[in-house]
Amino acid sequence: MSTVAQDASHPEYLAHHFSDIEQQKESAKLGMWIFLATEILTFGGLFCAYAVFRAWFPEMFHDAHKVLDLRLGTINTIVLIASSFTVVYAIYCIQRNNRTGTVINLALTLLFAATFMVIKYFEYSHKIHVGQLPGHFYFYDGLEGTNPHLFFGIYFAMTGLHGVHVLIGMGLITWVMIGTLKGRFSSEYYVPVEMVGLFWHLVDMVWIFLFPLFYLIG
Amino acid sequence: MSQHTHEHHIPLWVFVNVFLALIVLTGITVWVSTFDFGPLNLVIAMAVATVKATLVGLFFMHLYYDNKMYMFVFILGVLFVGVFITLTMYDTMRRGDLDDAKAGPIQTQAAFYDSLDIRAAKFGHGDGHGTTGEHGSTATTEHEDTTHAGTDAVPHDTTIDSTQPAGMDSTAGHSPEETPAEGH
Amino acid sequence: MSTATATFPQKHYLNDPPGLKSWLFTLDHKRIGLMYFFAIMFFFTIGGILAMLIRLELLTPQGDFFQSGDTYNQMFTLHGAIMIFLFIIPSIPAALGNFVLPLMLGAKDVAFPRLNLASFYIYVVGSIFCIYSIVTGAVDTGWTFYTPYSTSTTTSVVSMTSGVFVLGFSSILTGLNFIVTVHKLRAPGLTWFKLPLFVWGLYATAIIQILATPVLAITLLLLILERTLGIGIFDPALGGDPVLYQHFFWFYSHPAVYIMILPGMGIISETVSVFSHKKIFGYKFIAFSSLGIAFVSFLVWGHHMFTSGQSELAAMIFSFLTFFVGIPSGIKVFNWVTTMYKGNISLEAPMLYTLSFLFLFCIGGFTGIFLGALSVDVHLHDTYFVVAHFHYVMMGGTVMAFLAGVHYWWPKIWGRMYSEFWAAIAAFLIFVGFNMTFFTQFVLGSQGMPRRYYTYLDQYQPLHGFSSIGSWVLGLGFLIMAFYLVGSLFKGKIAGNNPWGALSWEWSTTSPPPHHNFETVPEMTHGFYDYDTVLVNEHGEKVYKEEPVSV
Amino acid sequence: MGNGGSFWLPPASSTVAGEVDSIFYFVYYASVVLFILVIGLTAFFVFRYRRRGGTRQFTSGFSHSNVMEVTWTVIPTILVFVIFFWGFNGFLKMHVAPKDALQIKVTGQKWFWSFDYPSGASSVNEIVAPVNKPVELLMSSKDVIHSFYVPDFRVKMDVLPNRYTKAWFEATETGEYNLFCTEYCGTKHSEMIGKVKILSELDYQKWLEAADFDTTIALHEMGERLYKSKACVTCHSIDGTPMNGPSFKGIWGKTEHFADGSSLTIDENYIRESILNPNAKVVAGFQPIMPTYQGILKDRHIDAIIAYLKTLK
Repeated sequence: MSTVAQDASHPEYLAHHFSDIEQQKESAKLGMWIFLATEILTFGGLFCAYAVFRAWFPEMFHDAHKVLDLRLGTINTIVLIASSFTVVYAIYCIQRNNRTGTVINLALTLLFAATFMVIKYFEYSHKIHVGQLPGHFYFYDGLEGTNPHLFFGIYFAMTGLHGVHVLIGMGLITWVMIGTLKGRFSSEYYVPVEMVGLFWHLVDMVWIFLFPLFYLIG
Repeated sequence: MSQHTHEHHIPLWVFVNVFLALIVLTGITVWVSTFDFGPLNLVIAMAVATVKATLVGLFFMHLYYDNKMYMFVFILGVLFVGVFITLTMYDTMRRGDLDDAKAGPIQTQAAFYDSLDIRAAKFGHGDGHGTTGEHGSTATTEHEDTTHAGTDAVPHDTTIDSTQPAGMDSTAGHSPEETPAEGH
Repeated sequence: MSTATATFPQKHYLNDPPGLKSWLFTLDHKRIGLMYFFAIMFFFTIGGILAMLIRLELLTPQGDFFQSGDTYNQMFTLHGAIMIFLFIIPSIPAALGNFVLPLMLGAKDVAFPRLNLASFYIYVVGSIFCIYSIVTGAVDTGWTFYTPYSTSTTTSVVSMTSGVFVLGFSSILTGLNFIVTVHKLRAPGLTWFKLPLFVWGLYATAIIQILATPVLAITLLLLILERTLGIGIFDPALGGDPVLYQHFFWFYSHPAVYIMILPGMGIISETVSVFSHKKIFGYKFIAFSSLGIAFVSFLVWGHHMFTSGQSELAAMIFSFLTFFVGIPSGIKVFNWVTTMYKGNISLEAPMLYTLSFLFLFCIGGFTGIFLGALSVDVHLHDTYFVVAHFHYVMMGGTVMAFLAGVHYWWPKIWGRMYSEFWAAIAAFLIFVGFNMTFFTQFVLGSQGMPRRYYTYLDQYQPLHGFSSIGSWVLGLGFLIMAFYLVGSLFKGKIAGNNPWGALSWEWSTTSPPPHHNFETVPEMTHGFYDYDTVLVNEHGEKVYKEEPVSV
Repeated sequence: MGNGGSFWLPPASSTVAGEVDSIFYFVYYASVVLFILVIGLTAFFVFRYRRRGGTRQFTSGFSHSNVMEVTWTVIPTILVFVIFFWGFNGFLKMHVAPKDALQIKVTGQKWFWSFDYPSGASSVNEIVAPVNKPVELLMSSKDVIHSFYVPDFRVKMDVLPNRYTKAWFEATETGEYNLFCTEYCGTKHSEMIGKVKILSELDYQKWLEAADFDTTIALHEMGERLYKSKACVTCHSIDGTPMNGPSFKGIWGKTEHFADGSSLTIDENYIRESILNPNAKVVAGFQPIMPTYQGILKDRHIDAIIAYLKTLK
């Protein structure tokens, strides 16, 4: 697109094949939402595995969920909700050209995300330590129901995939934060900030379901 | 309402209220989970989670204000997950309907549990266990095992039946051993 | 049909900008489409050679050509996996669709050109994984990777599934790009119900790509976890359920069948109208039946599992829903045939493949009815009847449509014409060879010959032998095609903008098109199928029956 | 039915085959009629409306007709509904075995079939059943998925590991029929072919008596059959070749060294323990992978195997 001569009606951030910024923005948004739909389906596969095995082994799921730490799960839920709020606040600020506010809020989001991952780290390392693990790796001897390793298989698959998304989200937030610091975004153009925000909310939304399914009702 | 220009004017108090609502709902769902409503546990938890997700979608993700096409795309995604789960469970939950032989696995417990200390640990404790009956019934549904000497299923079932599973650590309370800080 | 006055443009997308680097980093949808085209043709050739080897082995009942059953098993697995994941799924959307879609919409490019290039390179990375798995002891699981076989075999399942996993993202990104392009980049005046039907086909395909492919990704991820960590969800020895794997796999792979066929149907909707020189019959019914197929295709995956041990109730529901997929396909066929009524039909190469498509796809569709009927499927499942059925749909359907599309847009892509004479001969050989190869397999299957057999009982020898001979005729047809298509690039007649007298927008720009597709944004002066009021004469000029009505 | 088969279908030799064939031919003839209609019209149009003289003409604007659309939507819909209900009906019959069915246990394994009869008899790769009597198959697999398929009976059902599936048939004619594995299962998938031998009721009883080696044959012969039918043969050769497990050739009275360093002379007690608790003493150089036969082999079976092993010098 560098081959296209830029005139006044064609600002730097407008790609050559779009006729105006509104069209570009709507395209990006629609593309993002479609991407989010694919994310829903990706997690959907795992939710299906969860549903099938929970229906097959309700007692085992019930017993196994008790070894998860409800306290840490709740803290993580609140942390993620807070991070979602700061992302919204960041977009609210950039819409009003308040770059400082945006950067502060994005930094807070990063902080919350990091908190989430640190807590996840403690949860994981404890489970690895006591053997609440998937498949053959399972050696925990505090559960006697049918095949509790399946619960932990699904637990690790779902929270693991979610964790990977949190890490990707953190990378993206860092990227838009740097972009904001460099002054690339303004109330005129903040599509990337908004897109990253949407992604982050989806990650939050997935956790909103993972939390009760694993920590509350098993 | 669906004018895209309007999103610039969503006041902050909307987001603050949504945030507070989410926190409150989290509190409610955690509090409710301390009671046992039987099968309703799942319904309640999922209902609260759905309300929370809807709030996030409508307000944090601007679906309420934006082009309704986005909401359509989003709902389409959720709908197909629903189709996937529903039709799959039509199979997995109904395998025994016509012919009970197809209902479940021959050997319920994975073989590698034999080499674990779980059973041994069970013998070490003596007190009763609330879910004994459930496990008993799991074992007896495998009636095919006794009539058709198919595999080495017998050792497991006899273990489950004879030992009256008892005194697992998990029965003492809700996740007493789950204190990660100790481990590190 | 090209005109005496046709000229070859000086500057066009092939040479502007020049240089290898400008190709490798191009954001031009036409170049990306062309790169896809070469990549998929490479894998089509490999897959085709594997198929010929398989047929050679099956010439006699004993195992004689391959050293062991293992080699044979790897051959048919690779044939399936390469043809499906590396050829047929990207074939029409990513190669032809990429080239044509923005031209048809009067757009300068797809909505996300960078993403488009990325999806091509993701495809390349995925194909490298697949090639790596071939080099390191090819997989022998069948392209379906059924557990627990795939979790217990010693072959390189992980690298192949990783490859397919990566390829999935390429497919998702292409679908995403197309949907946004169709929604946001249509030229002014081009409303939804004026869109060319190929665009509708691609749009419906894209919906499946974005909604089904993620489930394949998670399925393969779980399979990889199963193999590496043994998480046990699909492993019966660990309390898991192999039938659940089949649900996961077919939730993607059945809709994927429609990822393959829907764009093909789109091409046929174009060619049947252009070469009958008649307004397409039942436009809205064809358009909506594409969406209908896309939607229903998500509800029928269980018909691959009628004998798998799934519950009879589920089998009933899946069988019932399966028949609903047949109806919209039938609607399309009837509309295409009626389009030819009172037309002005010319039998150039694209039309020959279109007619082949109609013939073969009908057989493929009708035999699908056999397989949808529960009790008949019990007899036919996993026999050569199924093999014949899906080759009639995939090859007789999609590949014929793909070839129709390639011959139809070839002059647009390269600016030159191929030899109609050789094209007709090749089309004839392919049609005859295909029927010889695969029609016999219907009989084999209904007589009980199971699929994926390295050796077989003597009683099936005559039919297998005939089928193998057919494969040589088929191969010869493709060989001839390769020669005249390559030859056309050097000695072909200059095509001119609109050799077929078609009315959609890709024919209003030069052949090959310029870098930015159009010198001026095209205007909606007539419908794309209005052969009753608009005619392109021998000089490439538009003649109107009445004064044009501006829209 | 009960003939030599036709161009399309093999002989119909079970009670359900007739109905399957009826639907098959119903769909077949309906398809042929519709196919001829569609392709005939296409050919006619191509011929009748072909372009003459190479110049394009304006053509008719006839491009929609709701009557036609409805017609070719509704008629096929009715047709496929009929086919669906008919097919489902047959499917149900295939899945619900009559109450008085004779039950035979089928085990699929790489790459052979084994069958256990109610009397205690067993056979490998050849299932024997009486004619005109429903036979119910209770099937499971020892490794990967297989599929039990008898084309002449129109019976097919996957055989899954760690789960039972059922199928049934009632043969209408005596004779031998092919039995295929139709779910891809690896190297010798195409050699996993067995026979179905349908005998008259009288012959079947005779066969059972002969096969019921618990009472009628010498102990070591019974052991040999068990060696084959209980899958010992897959891991233990009798010609001295080590496979997954040590060969049985000359095993009796030999001194074996075990993985834990100890050694022992092979006797009745060791063999008994190895069958019931295989991993207690594993011969050095082999993996502890043998499954236990606890609950599968009766005492008399074990004695028979011991007697057989004694003969393998």
